[in-house]
Amino acid sequence: MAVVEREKLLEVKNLKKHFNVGKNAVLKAVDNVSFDIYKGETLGLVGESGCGKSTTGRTIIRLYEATGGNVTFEGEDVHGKKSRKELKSFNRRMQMIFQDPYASLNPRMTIKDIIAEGIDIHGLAKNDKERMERVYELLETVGLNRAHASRYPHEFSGGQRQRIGIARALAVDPDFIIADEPISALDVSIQAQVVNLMMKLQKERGLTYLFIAHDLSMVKHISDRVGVMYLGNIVELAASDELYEEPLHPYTQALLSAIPVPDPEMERSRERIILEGDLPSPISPPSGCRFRTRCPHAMDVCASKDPKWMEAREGHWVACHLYDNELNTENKQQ
Amino acid sequence: MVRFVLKRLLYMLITLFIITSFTFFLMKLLPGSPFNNEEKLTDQQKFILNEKYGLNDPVPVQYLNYMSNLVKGDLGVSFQYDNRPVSTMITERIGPSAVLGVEATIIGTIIGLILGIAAALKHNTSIDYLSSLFAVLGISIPSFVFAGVLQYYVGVKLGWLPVALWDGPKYHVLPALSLSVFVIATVARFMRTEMLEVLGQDYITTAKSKGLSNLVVIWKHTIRNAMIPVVTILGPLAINLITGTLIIEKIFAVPGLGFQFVSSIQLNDYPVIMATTIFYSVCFIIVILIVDILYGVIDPRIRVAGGKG
Amino acid sequence: MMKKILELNNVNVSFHTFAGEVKAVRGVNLHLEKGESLAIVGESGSGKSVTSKSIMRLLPEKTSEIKEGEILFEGRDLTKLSNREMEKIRGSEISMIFQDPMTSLNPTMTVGKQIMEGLRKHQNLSKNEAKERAINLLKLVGIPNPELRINEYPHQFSGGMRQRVVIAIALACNPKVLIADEPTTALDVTIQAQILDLMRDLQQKTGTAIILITHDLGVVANLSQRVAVMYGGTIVETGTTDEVFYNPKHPYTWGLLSSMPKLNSAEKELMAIPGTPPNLLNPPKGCPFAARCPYAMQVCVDHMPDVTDVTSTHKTACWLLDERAPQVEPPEAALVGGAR
Amino acid sequence: MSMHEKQLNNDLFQPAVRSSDDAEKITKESTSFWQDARRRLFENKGAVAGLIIIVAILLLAFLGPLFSHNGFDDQDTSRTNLPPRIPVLENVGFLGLDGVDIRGVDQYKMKNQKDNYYWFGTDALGRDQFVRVWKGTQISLYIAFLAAAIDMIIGVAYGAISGYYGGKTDNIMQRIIEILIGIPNLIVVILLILILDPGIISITFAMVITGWTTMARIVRGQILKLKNQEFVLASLTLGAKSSRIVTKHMFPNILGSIIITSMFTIPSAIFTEAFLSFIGLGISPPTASLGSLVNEGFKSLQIYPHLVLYPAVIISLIMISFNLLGDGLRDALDPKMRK
Amino acid sequence: SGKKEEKANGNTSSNGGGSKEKVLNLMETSEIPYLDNIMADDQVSLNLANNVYEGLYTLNEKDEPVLSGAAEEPEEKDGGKTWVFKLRDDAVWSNGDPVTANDYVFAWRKAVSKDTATQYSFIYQVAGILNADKILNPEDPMYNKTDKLGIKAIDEHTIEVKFAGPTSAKPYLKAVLSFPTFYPQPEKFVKEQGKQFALEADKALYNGPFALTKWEHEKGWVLEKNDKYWDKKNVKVDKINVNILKDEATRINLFETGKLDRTSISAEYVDQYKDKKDIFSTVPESSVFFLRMNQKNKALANKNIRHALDMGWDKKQLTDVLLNNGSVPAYFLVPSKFVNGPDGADFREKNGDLNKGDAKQAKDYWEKGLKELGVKKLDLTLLNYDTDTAQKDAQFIKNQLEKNLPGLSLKIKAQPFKQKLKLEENMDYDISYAGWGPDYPDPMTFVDMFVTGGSHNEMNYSNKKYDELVKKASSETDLKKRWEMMQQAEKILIEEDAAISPMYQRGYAFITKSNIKNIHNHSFGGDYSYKDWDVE
Ligand SMILES: Nc1ncnc2c1ncn2[C@@H]1O[C@H](COP(=O)(O)OP(=O)(O)OP(=O)(O)O)[C@@H](O)[C@H]1O
Ligand SMILES: Nc1ncnc2c1ncn2[C@@H]1O[C@H](COP(=O)(O)OP(=O)(O)OP(=O)(O)O)[C@@H](O)[C@H]1O
Ligand SMILES: [Mg+2]
Ligand SMILES: [Mg+2]
Repeated sequence: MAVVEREKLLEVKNLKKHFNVGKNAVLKAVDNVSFDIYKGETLGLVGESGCGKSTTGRTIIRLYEATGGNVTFEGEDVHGKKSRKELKSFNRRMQMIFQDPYASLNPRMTIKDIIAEGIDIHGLAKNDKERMERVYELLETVGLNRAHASRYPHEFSGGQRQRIGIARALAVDPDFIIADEPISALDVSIQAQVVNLMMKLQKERGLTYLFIAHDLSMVKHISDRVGVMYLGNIVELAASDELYEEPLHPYTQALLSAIPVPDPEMERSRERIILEGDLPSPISPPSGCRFRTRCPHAMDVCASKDPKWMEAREGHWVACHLYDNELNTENKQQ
Repeated sequence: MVRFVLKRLLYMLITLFIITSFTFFLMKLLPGSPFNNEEKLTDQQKFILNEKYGLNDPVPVQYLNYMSNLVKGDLGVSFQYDNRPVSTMITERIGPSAVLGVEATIIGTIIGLILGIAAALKHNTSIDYLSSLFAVLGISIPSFVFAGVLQYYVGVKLGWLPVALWDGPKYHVLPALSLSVFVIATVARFMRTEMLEVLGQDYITTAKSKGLSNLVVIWKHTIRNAMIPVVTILGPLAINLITGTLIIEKIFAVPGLGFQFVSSIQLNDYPVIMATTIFYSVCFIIVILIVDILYGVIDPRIRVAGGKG
Repeated sequence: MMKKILELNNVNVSFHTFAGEVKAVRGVNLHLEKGESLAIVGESGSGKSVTSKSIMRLLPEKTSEIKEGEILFEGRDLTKLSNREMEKIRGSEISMIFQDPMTSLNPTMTVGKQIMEGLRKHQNLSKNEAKERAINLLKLVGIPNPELRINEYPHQFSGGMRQRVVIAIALACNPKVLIADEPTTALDVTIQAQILDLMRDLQQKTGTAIILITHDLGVVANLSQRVAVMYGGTIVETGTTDEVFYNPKHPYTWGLLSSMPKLNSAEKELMAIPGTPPNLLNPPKGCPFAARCPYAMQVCVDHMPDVTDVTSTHKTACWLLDERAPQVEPPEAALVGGAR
Repeated sequence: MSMHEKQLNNDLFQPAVRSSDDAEKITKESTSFWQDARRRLFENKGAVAGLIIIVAILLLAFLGPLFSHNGFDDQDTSRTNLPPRIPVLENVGFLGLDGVDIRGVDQYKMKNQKDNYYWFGTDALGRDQFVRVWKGTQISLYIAFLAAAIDMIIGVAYGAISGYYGGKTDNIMQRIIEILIGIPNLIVVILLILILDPGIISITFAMVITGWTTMARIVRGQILKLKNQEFVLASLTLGAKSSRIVTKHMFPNILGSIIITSMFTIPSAIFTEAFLSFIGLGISPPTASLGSLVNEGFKSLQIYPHLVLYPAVIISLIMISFNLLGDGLRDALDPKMRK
Repeated sequence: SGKKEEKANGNTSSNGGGSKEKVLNLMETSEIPYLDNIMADDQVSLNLANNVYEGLYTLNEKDEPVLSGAAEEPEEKDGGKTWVFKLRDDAVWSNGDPVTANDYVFAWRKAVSKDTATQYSFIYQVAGILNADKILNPEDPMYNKTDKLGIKAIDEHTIEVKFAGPTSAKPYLKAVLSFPTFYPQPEKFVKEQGKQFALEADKALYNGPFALTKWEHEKGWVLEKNDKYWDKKNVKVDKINVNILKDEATRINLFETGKLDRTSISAEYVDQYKDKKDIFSTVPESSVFFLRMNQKNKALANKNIRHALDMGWDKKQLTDVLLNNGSVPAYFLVPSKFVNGPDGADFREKNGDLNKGDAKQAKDYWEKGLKELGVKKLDLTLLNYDTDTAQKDAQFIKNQLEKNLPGLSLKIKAQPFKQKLKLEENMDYDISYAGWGPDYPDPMTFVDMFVTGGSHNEMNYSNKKYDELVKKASSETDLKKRWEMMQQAEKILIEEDAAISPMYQRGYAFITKSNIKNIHNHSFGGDYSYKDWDVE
């Protein structure tokens, strides 16, 4: 896949989101994250629980006000002061799919009202008939049928609910969808339903996805490029094949080796990098490189200096002192 | 923890200040003067009396005086009872009320816990239904009805226990029992819910999977954990006891604070009304504080988190 | 031949609910051999946990019932034991680990006490001996500073640590069988790797037989020697791990295998299993998978398929294996080996 | 190997025909949350009993007085303190509905009232207690519902504002509540009643002024929880305005909690009123509430037990049934119990 | 508790041989407000003072003043304007100190001091003690100059009392001097105790037949026979236990279980006990209850309307059915069997029942009144006490009046005692349920209430003739004339003007253990003299 000459849809620069938790404690959920998303692609975002994936997604779509940095959508700054109208049109173009199929649908609303919410807010239907037509169409798009329109969320299975969530997002015809772990709460056999649907829709509608997950195999499957997050930072970003074949960052390497593969033979022969310890608290993260406390290759410099976010190879970004040429040459000179 | 307590103490002071001021101005709004035999007083005499109690000063001055005296621990003197210092009146009365309250709480909590535990363990059996019925009845029937019935049947008809008065342990039984009915009912209800909740927790399954006997699982894992939230209702229960004592003390002629409070209301004895209100509020706030602290002490999750923070 | 330590014969478990009888487990046959590791996979609600809890007799007493069948542990039928006898087995002979480490420890009891409880009950150790042993156990499961941490409360431990504590509790009395019900589902991949590593290690050291319940086929491939695939309260396929992964015979197994993306394959379309699992309140008369099976035949709808021995260790319950059925090839995506 | 292998027809081994929709079909009838809740509520025997009793008491409160030709304040000193007497039932000895008082005197005979029946007896002024009890029930219920309604309005508004706006607003509003909670309600109620003109409105006002904090806290908690629910976030990303979020998403989801909380406010208001009456601060006569009737009757508990019995039983019934209904509603509406 | 009872039993037996300890178990509904006799202003305190202290006179069972602290009747000087009393020299305080003339001087001066501010200081004006009115008037130059009060110690056992006017115009004077505000106080002890004086049982000295030996606030107190009392041989009861019991059912229950010897009972219980002659009794009282009709209200300023309201309800039913406790219907202001006139006849004998009309008469008055007012309907409010009995009474009256006087609607407004008084004082009411008890044994205590501008005329009533009569009567030394003037005034007040509507003269129903003898009560001052009571 040619990385050059693609149109940027979304540009995230030095995005920061800090939460105030209790007295004088700041939780840096997302700290200085930068990446671009190109039109029509799927960017995967992986990382362990609590590393800031959801916060990143939610800050981009302005569910949270960013603490710092900016987000440009088609060259337009979407953060900062905006009129209500501008925000509304932005809302139409960017949508989100949520993780919990049980919590993401209002239990007191019928499916048709849930799906039609976007239509109602943006006045996309002239009359009730048109509204219902669109609802039926959307239901069919996600593989459900008309009969479901007047039912309530609790009558559906997890997979069906997740598809309803997708239909809701599609109702306003967005260009860009942030999918926050849309499948992690689903059963394996059901996950495929949702993933296939998402991929089908992308093909048909030219959608762009930011796909957040902690399941690396699924992320790899669906994404063109993958970013790996650790404790509020992106540590590596590359095309998915490249990332899986040649991970640079020690964390990515460990993460990849930790995924169990459904192949007994392979499992028996695989060398695993087992990381020591747990994720440190994001309230008092380690100095320097945040991964250094668990990194098998940690050096002295890792504790004192933040690693630079750099393009180690073409289209392959990493933040690790191991690949900092300047530093390495420095080291050699010594 | 220290910080938590300090913060709470600050709130307590604010609350007290508000209650005191509120009560003070309410008292000023009360029609009527506190003097006996007012029918027969001449204007001159009223003026003299008012002068004596400082009631001729402008209200703000009275307020400032009251507040500054309060800070010094001086609650003024009773209008009714010949200049008797209000503070001694209150301290004298606390005894029986406190004893009664503590007895009712203890009896109520113990019986309530037993009922609640039994109901939860025998969930959906007749024991459960009986205990739940009792709990609902206990919450639903006013305590003075219990008191009246107990006094008449146990005291007069059966003659087992003294009808009223406050002359020794025997005399405590009926009032404490009447007062504890509500406690029993509330604790039983709460305990039952909590027990059921805890029984459904994963760690109970873990405990069982260790091979612990049912009894041990219930005793060591279930009851303890179910009791932690029960502590939170002790605060509201304590308040309820206050209201209970207002009536129960009257019926059983217990010389307590509630008894005195009701009479001071009937006699417009402002200093006593105010002091009792303030005293009740202090107790109330302290009980809440203690419950909160207790909660932290018995629940390690809060204890440690508080300790760190 | 290895010795069967645990054997489930035609076990049926039902729940009595307001809506009616939920037949959660229907005619399950399983066995576990000494020191081996058996995985049970299957989708949510297929009856994995119920099966394992019925071995431990941990199902709710009032609402559930083992309707039929026997559960033989070293030849003794567990379903017939008195509560007291069962208590002696639980925790000492057979122990269990649960899915959620966050909730499976008593929040108001120190970790040490929780470990010591089982020890003191089953092995009559004194307090100090039990403490000594608890510290050793914590050391064994890789918790640093066990002497200090033994006095801490569960909330002071991270998720991974707690799961280690749970494992320590389960292993305290050197059980012959360890049932692990989705021990890593709630954990992150890197932590999952630690735990799986630990379990494999421990199994080698102690020789405990493990029943591992999971719906992650990767975990199965990693840890177990044999697999049983459950669907709708029945076991649809069992065999050694290799047999089931490389020569799956049941369409549900195929679906399961092909719906997982493989890190090393370039396949873009996943094979999804359409529809939803059967309602066990009113289970289908025939094959439970028939409604979602792309190869379903009329016979599947009304008749429970027989168990066919593919090999001596590999058994499948599917009409496709009947000689009268049309020959069907598993889909490309299901062939794990094919991609190798 | 198995029996039926032979019995099975070869035809059965043809691929089954199925429509593609089958897999997504939902066989169960469609039910909304409220229908579901209703079903669950009606499955709960206690709650149903509670509901029936409440309805019955409500009906009797309004229709009861019509059964008697006496007004609630019709006095007649020739028929004071009659014990209850009910036709037909008067012949069933142990019920004590035969007009004979506890001293064994047939008061109806003694007071020349042979032809009259007072179902609940009469009081010291010769008023028909049956009418008075139901009128009193009306008043008590009125106070209770009024208190619950005002409580609901203030509490919901306060809690909603505090929870929805969050941040500093929430902080300040919570501090205020924290302080208010430190004030013993009943004492304040007593003090207020002292300065207000006694009457229904004053009593209600006094009860409400301190009572709303529970509701406010519950609503705030719910709103805080809902605010971060994914369906609310979804609505936000669709560009919904606050008004929509509140009316469509928040309100329907906290309605259950509000109802449940009110179910417990009502009995506690009745209780408080009864308590106030008992210490002489309640409704002023000739209007009567259940509490004031109990209070009046309590004095002659030993001589004319009927005067206290009926109102006390009705108070207890109301309390019990609201508690049962409240418990039932909690089970029916609490999402925790939902699958 | 077992222990206590045992002890009590033990006492009886050890005392025994000859006489058994005589114990009374009584009750009060409230705590003792004042143990200081000068401060005493309520029934409980006054009653207590009457039994633990002693003044110059006490009342005997016929309510006649008899010598007690005074050794003999006073020697009159200045044409009766000065009395010299010889005190008994065997009277001592409970600490053994003699009761001296100085104790009287000290106590009386204390009583009129502004610092004491006792509510009963006005009784010194009633008695006409020299300068009392000036000392008590803040506007007077003599204000608070207590040493100017007309009392002087001649020697240790003689006092000289000076009066402002002729004592012969005050036939009730000696009875007034039996009032506790005139009792002596031991100066040295009082000063020693300072603020603590009389706050506890051991913070006071007793010179009466009983001594307060135990006082547990809000619970009760114990009176024991005073060993130092000069007349102790005539005190029969050894010990009186008094408990505070506010709840009637509790009292009855205690009575039934033998823990209480005597209690008043309300109407409900009267039915229960009235046939048990040996324990049931009713005791008449000298308090009269009446409806004030505020003439600031236009309608009530109409005499016919007032007459109608007075006659429009059945007073007998109220006393017989509702009160049911020995109260009698009142058609008068001055109660019956209160005091006898110079001719020895009861005040009522001459004046009899006034305005004893019936409902028909009332209706006639009513219609006439309405016509005069030019209205068809009247809305009035009845201000009431908030006690249960008063509430019941008011409801009864309301019901009757509304039935008998078409077009009347009467609202009841119940207020706690003090609030009610305040509203009355501000004349912020239409009709009010009021009562009056005598301060001294003379009709004047009732009659002078309603003079124009009088402090108890809180209803804007004014009648020149009435004012004149009352004024004249107060200084009239011809007792017969004086008596007649008062009777005439009462007639004007009620028969002519219907200024008030008398309701009933209060009585109390009691149940008393049958072995208690010699109970009698006083119509003013302390209710009882336990000295005379006996237990068989
Ligand atoms: N509203 C909030 N207030 C305070 N802290 C928050 C808030 N939301 C998230 N956090 C914290 O920010 C950090 C990152 O959270 P986030 O939800 O983005 O993680 P995540 O990568 O999505 O994790 P998961 O895989 O569990 O969804 C966590 O430590 C979390 O506790
Ligand atoms: N206590 C119970 N009462 C009623 N039905 C139950 C109960 N426990 C389990 N079931 C039912 O039994 C069936 C099997 O449940 P089980 O927990 O064994 O599934 P599972 O395979 O472990 O699924 P998961 O992967 O979600 O843990 C389900 O349909 C479930 O609804
Ligand atoms: Mg997330
Ligand atoms: Mg399970």
